[in-house]
Amino acid sequence: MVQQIAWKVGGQQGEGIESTGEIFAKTLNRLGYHLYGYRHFSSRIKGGHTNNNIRISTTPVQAIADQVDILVAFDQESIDFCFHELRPGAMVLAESTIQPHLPPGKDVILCPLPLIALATEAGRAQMKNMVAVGASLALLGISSELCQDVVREIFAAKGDAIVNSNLVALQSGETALRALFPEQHPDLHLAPGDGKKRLFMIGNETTALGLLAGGCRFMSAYPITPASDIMEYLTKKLPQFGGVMVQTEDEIAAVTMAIGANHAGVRAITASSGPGLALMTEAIGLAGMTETPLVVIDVQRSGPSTGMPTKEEQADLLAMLYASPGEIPKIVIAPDSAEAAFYDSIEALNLAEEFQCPVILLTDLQLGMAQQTLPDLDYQRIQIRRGKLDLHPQLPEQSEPVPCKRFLLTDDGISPRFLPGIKNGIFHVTGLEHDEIGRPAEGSANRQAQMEKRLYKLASLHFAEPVRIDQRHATSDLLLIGWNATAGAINEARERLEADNITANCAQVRLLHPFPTATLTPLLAAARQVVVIEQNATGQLAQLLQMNLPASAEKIVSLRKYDGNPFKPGEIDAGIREVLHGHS
Amino acid sequence: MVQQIAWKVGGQQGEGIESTGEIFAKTLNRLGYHLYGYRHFSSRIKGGHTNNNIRISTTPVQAIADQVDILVAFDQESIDFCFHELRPGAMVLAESTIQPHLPPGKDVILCPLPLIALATEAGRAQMKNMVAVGASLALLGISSELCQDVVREIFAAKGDAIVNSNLVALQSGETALRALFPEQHPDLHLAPGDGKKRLFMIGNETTALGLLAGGCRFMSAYPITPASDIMEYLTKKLPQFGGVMVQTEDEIAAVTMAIGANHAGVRAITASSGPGLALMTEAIGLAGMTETPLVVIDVQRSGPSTGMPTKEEQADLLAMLYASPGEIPKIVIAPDSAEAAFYDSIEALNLAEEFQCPVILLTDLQLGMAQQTLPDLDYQRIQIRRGKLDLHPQLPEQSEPVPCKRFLLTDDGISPRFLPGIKNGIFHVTGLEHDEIGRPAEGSANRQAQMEKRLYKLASLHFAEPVRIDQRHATSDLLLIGWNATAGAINEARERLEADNITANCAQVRLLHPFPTATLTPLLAAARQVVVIEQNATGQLAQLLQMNLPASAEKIVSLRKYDGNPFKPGEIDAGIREVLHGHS
Amino acid sequence: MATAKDFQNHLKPNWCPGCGDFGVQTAIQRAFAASGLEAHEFMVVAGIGCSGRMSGYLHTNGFHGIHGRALPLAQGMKLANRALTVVAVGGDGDGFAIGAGHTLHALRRNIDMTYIVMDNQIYGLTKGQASPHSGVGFMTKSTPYGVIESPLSILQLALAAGATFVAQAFSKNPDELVALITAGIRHQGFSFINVMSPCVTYNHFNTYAWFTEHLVSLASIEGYDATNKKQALNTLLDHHDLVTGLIYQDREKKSYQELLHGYSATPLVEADLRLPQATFAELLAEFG
Amino acid sequence: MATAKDFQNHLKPNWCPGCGDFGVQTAIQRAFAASGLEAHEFMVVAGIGCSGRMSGYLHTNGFHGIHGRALPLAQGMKLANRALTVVAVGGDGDGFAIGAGHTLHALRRNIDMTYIVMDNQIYGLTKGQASPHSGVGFMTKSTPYGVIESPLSILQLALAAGATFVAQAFSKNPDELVALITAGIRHQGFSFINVMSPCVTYNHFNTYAWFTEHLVSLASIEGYDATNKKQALNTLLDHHDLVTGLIYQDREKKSYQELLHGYSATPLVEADLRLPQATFAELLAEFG
Ligand SMILES: Cc1ncc(C[n+]2csc(CCOP(=O)(O)OP(=O)(O)O)c2C)c(N)n1
Ligand SMILES: Cc1ncc(C[n+]2csc(CCOP(=O)(O)OP(=O)(O)O)c2C)c(N)n1
Ligand code: SF4
Ligand code: SF4
Ligand SMILES: [Mg+2]
Ligand SMILES: [Mg+2]
Repeated sequence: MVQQIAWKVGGQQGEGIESTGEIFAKTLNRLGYHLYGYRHFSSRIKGGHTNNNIRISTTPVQAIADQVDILVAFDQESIDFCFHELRPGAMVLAESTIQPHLPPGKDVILCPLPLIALATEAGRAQMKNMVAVGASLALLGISSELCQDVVREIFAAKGDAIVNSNLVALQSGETALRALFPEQHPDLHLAPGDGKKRLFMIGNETTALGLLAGGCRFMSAYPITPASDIMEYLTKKLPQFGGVMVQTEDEIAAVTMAIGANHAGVRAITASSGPGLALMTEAIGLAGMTETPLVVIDVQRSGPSTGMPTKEEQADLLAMLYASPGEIPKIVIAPDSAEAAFYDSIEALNLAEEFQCPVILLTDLQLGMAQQTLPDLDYQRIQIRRGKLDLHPQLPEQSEPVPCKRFLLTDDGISPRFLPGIKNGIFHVTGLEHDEIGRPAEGSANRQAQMEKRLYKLASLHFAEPVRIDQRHATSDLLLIGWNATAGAINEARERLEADNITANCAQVRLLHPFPTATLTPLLAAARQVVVIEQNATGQLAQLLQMNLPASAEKIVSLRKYDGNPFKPGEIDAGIREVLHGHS
Repeated sequence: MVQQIAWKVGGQQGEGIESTGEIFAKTLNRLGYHLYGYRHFSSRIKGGHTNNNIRISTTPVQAIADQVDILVAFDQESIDFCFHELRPGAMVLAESTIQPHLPPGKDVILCPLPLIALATEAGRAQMKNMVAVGASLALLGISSELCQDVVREIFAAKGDAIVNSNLVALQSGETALRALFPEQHPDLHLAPGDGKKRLFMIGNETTALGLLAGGCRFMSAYPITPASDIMEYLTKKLPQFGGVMVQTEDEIAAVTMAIGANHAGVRAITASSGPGLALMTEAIGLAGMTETPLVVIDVQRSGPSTGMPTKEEQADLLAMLYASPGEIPKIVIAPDSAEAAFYDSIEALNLAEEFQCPVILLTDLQLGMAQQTLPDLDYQRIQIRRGKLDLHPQLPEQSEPVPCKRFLLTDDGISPRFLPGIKNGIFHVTGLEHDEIGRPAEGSANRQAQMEKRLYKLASLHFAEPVRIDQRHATSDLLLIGWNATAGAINEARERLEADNITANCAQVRLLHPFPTATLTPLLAAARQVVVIEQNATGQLAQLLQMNLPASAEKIVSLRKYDGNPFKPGEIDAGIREVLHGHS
Repeated sequence: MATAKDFQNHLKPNWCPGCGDFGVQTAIQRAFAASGLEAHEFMVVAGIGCSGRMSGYLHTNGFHGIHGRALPLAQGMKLANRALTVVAVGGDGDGFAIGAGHTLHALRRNIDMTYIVMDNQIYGLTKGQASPHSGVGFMTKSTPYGVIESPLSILQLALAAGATFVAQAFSKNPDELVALITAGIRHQGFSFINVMSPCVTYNHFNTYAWFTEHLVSLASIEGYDATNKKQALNTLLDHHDLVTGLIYQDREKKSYQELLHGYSATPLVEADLRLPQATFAELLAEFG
Repeated sequence: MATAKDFQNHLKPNWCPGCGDFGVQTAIQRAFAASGLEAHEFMVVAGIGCSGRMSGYLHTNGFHGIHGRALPLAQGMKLANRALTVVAVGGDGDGFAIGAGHTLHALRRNIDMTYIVMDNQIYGLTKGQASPHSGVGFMTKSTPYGVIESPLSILQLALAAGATFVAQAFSKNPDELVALITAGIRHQGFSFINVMSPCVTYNHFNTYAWFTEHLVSLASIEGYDATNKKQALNTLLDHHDLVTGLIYQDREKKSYQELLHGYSATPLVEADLRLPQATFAELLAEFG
């Protein structure tokens, strides 16, 4: 009996790898396992190797495993491509007609199975995925009977005939495996799940759902991997709430349309990835200058330039902080999990209105696209806070044709706001420097006052958990710092270090601007060595830490990965041990 | 007798303020004075107050003066607008028909003069500027006779009649002043110039000329203040050398066209200001990824957003360093004077080709637009270095249809380069991650190798004077650090501090990426206090210094100005003294 | 009811004396008054250029954005609040150079709003460079040897982009301009009005006199039928676009708002932002 | 002389089996061969999209840029080296959505080069969202309730922008396509060829069968005169743009290069970069 298993299915894009993984995962979810799935894509639409890596566990997991226990291979390429990841003793369930063979050098068990033949027998060759699921479950020691309800549910809409043939296919996979490879593999037998079915989502979905729950009613966007999911979810759902998703001609139109909608008073967003965000740079400056609320989501992918669009990276951080013509107030939030992305999306919408400025919600491809089980999303935690927006203001008569003071200087730098279109509430805004009534103004004193108003208004920002701190020790050998999707892998690495009596605290930075220096200072002070773990080549968070916490600068070591693949726990563990050796 | 004078002329935009300043300056230049002129614009085309502030000195000057000695006012608004800058005892030469009057509170001498009447008498009312010049020269103790040659030269093309009437106008100004205000003002009498006529240029001109001298033969650009001068100079001059300036539909087209031209093998550039640079962000990433040489000039202006287009600011620094979707090699150079802009432009073109990457030449409005006398630009210092570009390569036959290795991995990360269009030299590039032959490639090892190749190739960069150091003391009370146009003002402030026995070294940072940490480290170490002087609100260079020199972080104090007006020496002096008091 | 005066704000525009934009300003004020709406019901979204300063010289709500982006800003505002009467304004550089893509797509999207271009065939604010509508041979700061690209035919482009209301006017003929803006505001869809608005400082070719000489009123063309697209196109070709009046109107095609699935009939800004708990549960139930 | 084979590089394209882009690929190879030039004399500049991968599947020089910017990249290359034969390729999203402004301006600029659009009326690479050329009602990932904007008329836009060579072809009719590309390359100016190139994976409406049924060859229209712009426009209106063949060519208008003042007759890449000292002195003498 084991507590977790890493299962992978590989084949050609377009031949059902996605659905194989989905049925497998749905089944296991209903049995109460925690799941974490990550896909590998080829840069083509049909054909090319793809695989889906699903980790199954009796406890929550948020990282891909170091090694694969079971590989389902529909072609030889999948075996060759994934072989290096297989653990010694792993099982390879391969379609037998491809005459599968194993590369040399590792003790792995090959089980050729007539997946296609069995599927054809059951009704349709495409059901080979169902056969593979049946065989895989058998390996895990899970009887295919437990899955029948899932199959019924999934195919219910397609009629009884389809349901039944799928049930037959499922069963035949189990039967064939047991018949051809009767040997028991206790190292693959999964301890039972808790029977609780959980949400199974990708971070892009939790983000999109958070936006909807947070009152977003307008989105304008231009398609781009890996952010399109957000647009595709909201374009379906917004009309249900009277809202609109506009696919624009480009990202500049997307962001400026969202600024327009926000200015008029709707919670409006746009979402893209690095190349699109680059194009939005100028307009984000406009939102900052006109003090217009705006939420922009950046689902980071591998750059530079078009780079590797379906690969993981965290390399937009400094660009998101500093890109703008001139200096504006800007909030940058980086959720540290798919679950957090839900709540942070809502908070982003709130902060944008409270502080009347752009908010960048920075996620990454792994967080956005990894499919995972989640604890329930809590309706009670959904808040709508609109700050100084007065929807029904009592306005004195506007007897002179002078605009209202949209940029009134106040103690906290935030001006009262009401929406355009209200009697006696005529006002004007401009991207030029302006006075309190929003007219272009270049006088020195006014300029300074407006500039300070804008930049210092974030001083009153209170962000609930700017750093997700997991502090086990008052002082420790190590402080491991990361951001976005690396939380899971860092945490697993930390357990391995602790197992070797290396004490380590963890901190995932979630608020990147304004930088949570005060929160971080004691943490860094309490560690002998600080390792900053990032999916980029220049150590961007490490640079930021160095800038903001110079007193701890010498302790900071940067651990980076930039090949497009997410960190595995073992890689972090090994990297840190190297650091420790280098310094001891 | 004095060694320097600050003279200013003010009036309505479009009524000849520019030409008044020009004739005055040209004259003084021919007499061998050093000049530094800075204009104030209104945000309108015709009308609105404008003024031209010209400092005249027997030694080089590179800052506007703290106070004005002589104001020529064509309207009352100019008196009111400039009054606060006048030094006690200053002279105001004002058009008498406007019935000029002085605001209370300062001891200033008002000299109403019938400028228009005298000009009309001499032939044309517009020649009031010539009358004003004659009167101004008289105040300086310079006989108008000395200027007659200049007037002849300037108007030669317009014929004798025009020359003569201007001479009459000039003379009448002198005569009128002496007649109406016979009192002598030794505090305005200028010591004689050295008789050497110097170049009189703005930084945008030295930049454009540097580009031309550095072999730039293609420019694509979109108009924007304060960068348009560069485009307007090159559009005139390039055809003389077979070259082309294309005015594009926007900045994205401008930068991508320049990338295309560079890829084909011409030295090509674009120039803009903050909003335009923001739009170029994505394309600069492409140049980085495809290892295409590219020079982009950013003449900074006041932001954020459209901001104050005719005002000074230095707020694009961090954006220029970090804006790009993903991580690329990039060189950022900030000339510290109009003279330096000439040589740095040439060097930018060289480095772009040597390192096959984008180079940002970062200047600011003050540097770009201030008109000043310059030492001769040295033809001998013009170098053309094209790095690993082989214009006449001997290529083996391309017998297989496989592209050449444009991205060959080499020790220094720089690949041999030849131009497209050569027999046996077919090659391919892409903004996707790619292998040595420029084909899309996502393998982990290749990705890492190409990423490291690109990022680490700048390790071999040698930049002649990354920091302009003026180190008078081995250790000092102060190290004053600035960048771009502030050099002159910082230097004057330093002299005042030294006069009070406060020892100060100066350093103007000229290479901003890769950051010259090694050069700066001993400098900062040797100072008790480091003051970083910048024209922005967030202290961007100070942040960079903190990031890169954490050991000196606690000494760093930031002195900022962000009202759109250039620092005056007195403001820096006062600011530093405040810092010293705050810390002593 | 509001009069043209109610849209004045007594600011002295920073335009050069004689600039064509003055005529557009007063025409907008008159047309706004003629529309029967009050000042606070309008939203004027302006580009960057001399023309872009317009939003500051009208007593209505105004948004002076960034160069070339007036249209997407304006479309966002209209979709957010369908009760606002949204009018975008800008220059020929703003709309046909840097903003050309947005202009085409706004025309085809057909959101119910009005777009007025002050076309002076030059870049005014940046002091005289060529615009996409500058004539061949025109010497400007950026073309010291003369423009060598043919000017874009703005009006034909609009028709090809699927425009439902295309008009052209002359800033010196205010009555026609007022009528066209009023009709544009009334039009149920995107109305585009190109106004020849001379730049007296930097364009000494396309002057008031030049336009007076060359512009032909469509009213003078017998049997001109503005609902006939083919006739519109052929007429533009015949007259090298130098016509004024309503060139084309499609009264049949529905606006974007009317076609939008599920779009709120009341202004979206008034929508309740909270999801009912049951709805939230339904949304969650889709993931499992 | 080079044959079509000499432009092949034996890479297996990553397009779906049956994708229209295969037909365009072989047509380009044949047309390049027909032009009489050698492989190294071409420069293919590609956008981003399924179509954008084209540059990698031809044995010529290639530049695979960023989304929507193939045209400015290509124009820069051509002006830098007039000896290169420059061909830009891309998708309908690349050229008419994000790149729409560049397309219009490239058409009017009329630099001597060729632009081939693989028009599948969908975003292929991003897995099936609507493009500016998608038909009304088309359900895509981004338009689950159907497209509600009218498709841009690409061909009419090109004419309005001042195009000097406009053609349309069908990827399944390679002979006509080869002839048009060959003519486009020969044309002294900017040639634009829109190729209906079906996406078999995401566009199940505009299929091979649909095009075969709807496309009309201009050759079949009696007396069609491709030098007559008016006739071209009217024919497009009559046939809702569903024609193939050479739609319009202006053989008179000079290309940008020919009109450029002072432009080097030899490739600019060969220019001497050093200024003679005397020239430098003259340049300096202007400042004083
Ligand atoms: C992104 C960006 N690029 C360039 C500019 C500079 N700029 C301001 S207005 C303008 C063009 C003005 O021409 P037009 O749009 O025709 O307006 P006009 O002044 O003629 O009314 C330009 C290029 C800018 N503000 N922002
Ligand atoms: C700036 C930017 N925005 C978005 C994308 C994502 N993207 C890649 S290709 C593409 C559109 C593909 O459609 P099309 O141009 O029609 O080409 P096709 O794939 O259909 O051949 C998009 C939106 C990108 N790469 N860069
Ligand atoms: S420059 Fe031209 S467009 Fe601008 S205000 Fe003056 S006349 Fe009008
Ligand atoms: S998705 Fe469509 S356009 Fe892309 S390769 Fe497949 S068939 Fe061709
Ligand atoms: Mg204009
Ligand atoms: Mg397409």
